[in-house]
Amino acid sequence: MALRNLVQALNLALRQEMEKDDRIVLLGEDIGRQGGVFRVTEGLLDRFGPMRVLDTPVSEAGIVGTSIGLALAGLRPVAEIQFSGFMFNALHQLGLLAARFRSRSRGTFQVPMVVRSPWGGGVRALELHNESEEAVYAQLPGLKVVIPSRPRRARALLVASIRDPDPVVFLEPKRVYRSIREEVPDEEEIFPIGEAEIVRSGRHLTLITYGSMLQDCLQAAEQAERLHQISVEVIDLLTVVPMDTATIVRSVQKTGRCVVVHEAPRSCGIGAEIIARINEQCLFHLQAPVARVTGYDIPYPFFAREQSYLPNVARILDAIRRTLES
Amino acid sequence: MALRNLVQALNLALRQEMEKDDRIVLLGEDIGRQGGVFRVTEGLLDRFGPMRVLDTPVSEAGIVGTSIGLALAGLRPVAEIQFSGFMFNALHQLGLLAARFRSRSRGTFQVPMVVRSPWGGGVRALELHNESEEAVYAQLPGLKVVIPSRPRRARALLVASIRDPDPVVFLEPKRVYRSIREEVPDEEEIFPIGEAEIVRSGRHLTLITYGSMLQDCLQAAEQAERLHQISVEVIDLLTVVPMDTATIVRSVQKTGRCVVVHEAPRSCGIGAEIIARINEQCLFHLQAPVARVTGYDIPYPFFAREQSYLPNVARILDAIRRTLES
Amino acid sequence: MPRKQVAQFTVEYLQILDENGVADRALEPSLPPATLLQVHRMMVLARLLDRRMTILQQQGRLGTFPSVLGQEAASLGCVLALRPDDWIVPCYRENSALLYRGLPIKNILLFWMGAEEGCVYSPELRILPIPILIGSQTIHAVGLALAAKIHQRDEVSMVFFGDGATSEGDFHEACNLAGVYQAPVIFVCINNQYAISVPRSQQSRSETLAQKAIAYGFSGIVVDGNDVLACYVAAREAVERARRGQGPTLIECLTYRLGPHTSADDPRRYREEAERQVWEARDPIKRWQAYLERQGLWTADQQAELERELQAEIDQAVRLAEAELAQLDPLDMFDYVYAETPPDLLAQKREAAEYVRPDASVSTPARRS
Amino acid sequence: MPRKQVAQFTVEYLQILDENGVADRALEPSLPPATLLQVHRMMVLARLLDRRMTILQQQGRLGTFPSVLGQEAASLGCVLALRPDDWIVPCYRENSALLYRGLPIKNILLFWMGAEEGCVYSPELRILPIPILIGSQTIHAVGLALAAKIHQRDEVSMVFFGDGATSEGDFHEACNLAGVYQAPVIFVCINNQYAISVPRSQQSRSETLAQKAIAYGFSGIVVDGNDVLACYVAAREAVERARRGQGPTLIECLTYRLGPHTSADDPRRYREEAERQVWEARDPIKRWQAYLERQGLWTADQQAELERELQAEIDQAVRLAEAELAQLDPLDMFDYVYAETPPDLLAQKREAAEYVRPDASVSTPARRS
Ligand SMILES: Cc1ncc(C[n+]2csc(CCOP(=O)(O)OP(=O)(O)O)c2C)c(N)n1
Ligand SMILES: Cc1ncc(C[n+]2csc(CCOP(=O)(O)OP(=O)(O)O)c2C)c(N)n1
Ligand SMILES: [Mg+2]
Ligand SMILES: [Mg+2]
Repeated sequence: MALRNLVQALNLALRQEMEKDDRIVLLGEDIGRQGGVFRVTEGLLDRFGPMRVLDTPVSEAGIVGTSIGLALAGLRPVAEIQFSGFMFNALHQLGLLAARFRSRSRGTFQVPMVVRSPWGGGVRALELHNESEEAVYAQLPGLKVVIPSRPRRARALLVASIRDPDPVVFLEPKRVYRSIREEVPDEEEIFPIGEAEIVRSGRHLTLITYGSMLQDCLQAAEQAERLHQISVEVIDLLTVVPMDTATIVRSVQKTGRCVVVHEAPRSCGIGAEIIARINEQCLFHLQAPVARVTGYDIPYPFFAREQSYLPNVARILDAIRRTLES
Repeated sequence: MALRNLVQALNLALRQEMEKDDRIVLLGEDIGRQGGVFRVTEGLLDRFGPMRVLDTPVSEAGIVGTSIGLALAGLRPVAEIQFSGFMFNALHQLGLLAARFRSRSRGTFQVPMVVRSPWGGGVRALELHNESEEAVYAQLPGLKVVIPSRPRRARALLVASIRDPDPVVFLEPKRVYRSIREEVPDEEEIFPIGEAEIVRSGRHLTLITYGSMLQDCLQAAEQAERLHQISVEVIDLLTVVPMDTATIVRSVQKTGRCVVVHEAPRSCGIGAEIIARINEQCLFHLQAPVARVTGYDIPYPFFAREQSYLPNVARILDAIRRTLES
Repeated sequence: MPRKQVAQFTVEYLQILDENGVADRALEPSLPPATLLQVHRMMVLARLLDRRMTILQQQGRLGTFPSVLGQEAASLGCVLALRPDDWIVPCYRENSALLYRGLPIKNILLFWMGAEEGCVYSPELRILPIPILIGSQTIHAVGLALAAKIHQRDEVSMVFFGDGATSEGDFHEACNLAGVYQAPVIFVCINNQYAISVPRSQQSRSETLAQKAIAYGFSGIVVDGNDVLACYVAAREAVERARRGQGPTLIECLTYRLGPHTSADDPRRYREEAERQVWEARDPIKRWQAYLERQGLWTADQQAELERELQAEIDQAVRLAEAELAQLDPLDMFDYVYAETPPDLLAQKREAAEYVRPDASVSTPARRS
Repeated sequence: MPRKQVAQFTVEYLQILDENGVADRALEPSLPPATLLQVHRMMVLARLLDRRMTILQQQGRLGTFPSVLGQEAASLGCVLALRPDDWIVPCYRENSALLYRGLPIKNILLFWMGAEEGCVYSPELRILPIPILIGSQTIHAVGLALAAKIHQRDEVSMVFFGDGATSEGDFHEACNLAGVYQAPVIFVCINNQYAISVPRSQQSRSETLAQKAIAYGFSGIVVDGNDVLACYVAAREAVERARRGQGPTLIECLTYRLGPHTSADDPRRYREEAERQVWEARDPIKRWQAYLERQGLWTADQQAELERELQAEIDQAVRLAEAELAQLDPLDMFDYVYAETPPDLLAQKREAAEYVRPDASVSTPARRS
């Protein structure tokens, strides 16, 4: 198996799927000649030509709306929105239209499409290049939302997303693009949408996260064990919509304590939903309030202040300890 | 005091504020000659003329973006989006730009504006004319979100929203527009943004809601009392962002039981956030899981099915009883 | 070379059938009599259906709906230029064109009766379901057309939208992308002079809507939208260009909404009766009937007979639609959100099952317009 | 009247100063020498600042930033036509124009150093802060202009955006609204031939970007964007029309981005060095200097002296900016979200206080372009 970073793993998934299925078409800003601003589509224009890899004008609603039309015509569009904050320019097309063709036509019309986008902060990028808008999609039923945290699963989930018969928003933690390398097999690998993964098992507390925060959570868990003899179970959601409630509940029933971590603002975030489901399904197993370590309810600051905005190992570790003490 | 329905109460607020403050300008689709599709702006074009009441082209991003510019120039725009589902066409302007001028400029630039919009379902309207997208704004810090439930408070809150120095999304439950009449004084009345109201006090359970669901909640509370001797305290949030956590927590600490009700989809909705805050601040006062009676995680159906989608008295009453039994 | 002209553009206007149904011989296309008669049949059907829906709406058997009265010619005339394998992307007033393509009356009724069943079209119709979000469908049409280009098939897609829709960003992005990729799409703007209460003159400062095509590097033309022949000829030229790989065209059809915006609207608030009368004189169906009679293809008796026949078709469709509505299972709204319903959603469905409400009762909507 | 022409449009091109700095006498405006020299000073300052920022970025003292190299003339030339009470709504490459209006160098540095402090402008500058969302600022400019109209003041607003921005729906809605309300706004498109890697030819099929104005019923003109005089004259005409209540104008300034899109971009991936050289020959500053020298207003010695002077100004601004950056309190990010911070947000601020992290360290961004 070859060591690959996230960018290479995603590129592999796109290349191999495009080779297997010529209905797959890529479109987005600067994804052709440029290979994408993060190089995820590098080399695909040369390999598959301008009819399958389309550089688009600066036109997010156009990219998403065109993808809907391509999908309705039987193709399998994989669109790139250059940064996930720009999804808001296309949210009517994505959340009100792509998401509803199936339901409004009782399955007669289907929109199998993927919208990929670099997501989240932590790379000293410009304003509006650091958004974590995943919870917004949870209020727009008909969409699925996948947020991988590491190269191997990311590749397997992108394959699943491309083959999914419904619109999938695939958010790529840009902070992870080049920071982690993993064994990613050349052979096809697919990981089901909707399944969370227990990436570290533990007895005292359940730590739930997704995306770039997984690394901080794993470090915090390791330190909790080493410095405080706290055994932490870490769950990587991988898919945030629909959520794998069963895995969450089983773990919390076992540990009785839970901390949720995400970069997005706190209010009405994925963390709130996790807490609501724990409340509904295993409230009386809780020995302490579920703690939220999240971005604050303020706009993501310009990068000189971002490290004070983002959750980090210290914040997560403290939350773990407080949750155990209470 | 005169009896007024919601439409008349809002019209009163607009008219009186415009008379007091000539910086106030209204803009939106069909708000002039037509007086708005629900007649909220009826008569204002005649009264204040075409320079203060602007009929716009079909251009939601344009309406919100122009309002930003008007506000930056020192005016007080009150925009109407014809139905709140169409806010998604302007969400980049509203949620990424209007919401951030203050923070990105450390208060140098301010955007005092109101975006009003008919909101929610239950009136057999067309597809996409029934959305409840309030939780989406909670993930877009910098916005305030007000959702009145009855004429008198609606009028007083609209006055507060117009005078607020920050962008306010003012959502009007269209189901209530003509269904309730209340004494609404001619004299100026103002109700602060950010304060919830206990509209019925009770001992056994706290029922939290906002907007059109208040009526169903009050009926359910009344029946619970009459048929099952359950004393229900009803909280009308009125402002959903920022939320009046203190009032919620105080009530739940007293009753130990809680049901939250809203039309919007369940996942990551306002209800989830309420549960998360209860979990954080008074978990051990809970004698039962907080129940959510909400719209389901599916697109709002065409109107032939909407009554099976919307929460109603029966669903709320059952949730109250189950919560008391467990 | 200090100050020089670098580009020049013109916009044309086309009318073939005058208001008395007399055709300009030089421009008149030769369509088979059967087609001419079928066009008539479908325009009349659309008009009768409109009347029926108005009554059904007043009886509370149908929700708010947009009248097509006076606009029966434009989209139908354009669709005449299409092959069955070309895509039609309608707006919500394309009844005559959709019926011509073969959409059952029942679908139109069910849609405005508030049932998703109205959007269940058989795939070979190549029609997208009626959109609600103004302007949004124009981009979908570009995607359909681009797919044909990618497949190297010579299908085109034809999309309909109103004068108001041209103000939306979606329309702009659709036209720009279509131009860039030279996608085989025909943009048909049904300019009925109003967007609800806002007159055309306040929708855009441009002298014509057709000239908006200049912004995207393709051509636009204005046609008499109450003249089936002009719409057909303009569309035929556009379709031929598109099939030859010469890209999109924008056609502006000048017509008028004789009725209210929807059954909930009162046009007296924003327009003069006199204006309406001017346009009533240009009624596309009267005009077409005169054209047919002049050629000896049609008589008053045939008209009476036709209307009886179509009324019966409509009666039958209403019966079918209402029967289907009565059968409808509210709970299955959970079954079509995703190809496979996730476990938590199945749980919500079970929860909902306890409270199913058949929506027989029709409350009058608070909405006014 | 079967088939007739109903509208005709033309687009003009304007150049006054040729590539050797020779002005067309017939068109040359008479600007006071002091202004000509100030223009030169600001263009040179913008260029030196660009160089300095490149170095700071390489040293990790500044984040990703967009180079203005080669584009110093266009926005400055247009802004010459404004009064101090007219609004400037910039994009992110308007350094020369903003410096001319009086924006401190420090603000530009702080913005690209990742500090909101960079957007703290004194109100009398009448400049909106640099936007990030492409095309979005065009609508804000319409609002500013409309406010002037409502106040019955004769101020105008001038908004800058790129060739890529013309593809966004926001640009369309802005132009359409400006046309409808005849708002006094001047739309200035800085066509530098690329939107990151996408060449102008693939951004839109239209022959010129100026002709997009036709879609909105106002006029558009193409100018040599490396010619300060042409930009000034075109802007002056547009501003006069706007003040007279004759509405908006679209000015397309033809120029070229000689540098990368941003410090993270590598243009070799998408364009030929040869193309760049063609444009280097058209360098706006060289051209302007020649123009000044020809009039005996400038010498090589003065140039050397000026550059020393400006370097010192920049040194000073860098010191100020970095001092402010060092002082910056991350926690105050909570204080400017709302005029009055709600209680729950104050609680979050207290929570955050325990973890404040001064961001001295500069990690190289994963982002490439
Ligand atoms: C995005 C969006 N904005 C607003 C509306 C509300 N609305 C419905 S029809 C209409 C007018 C559309 O006018 P036009 O495009 O001319 O079509 P017409 O109704 O005249 O056929 C408006 C504003 C909508 N449905 N979608
Ligand atoms: C809405 C939006 N989409 C995409 C981007 C990413 N982006 C930043 S600059 C740019 C190219 C803009 O090109 P142009 O308008 O020509 O301006 P230039 O950079 O050439 O000056 C893009 C696509 C963005 N910032 N905002
Ligand atoms: Mg219209
Ligand atoms: Mg450019």
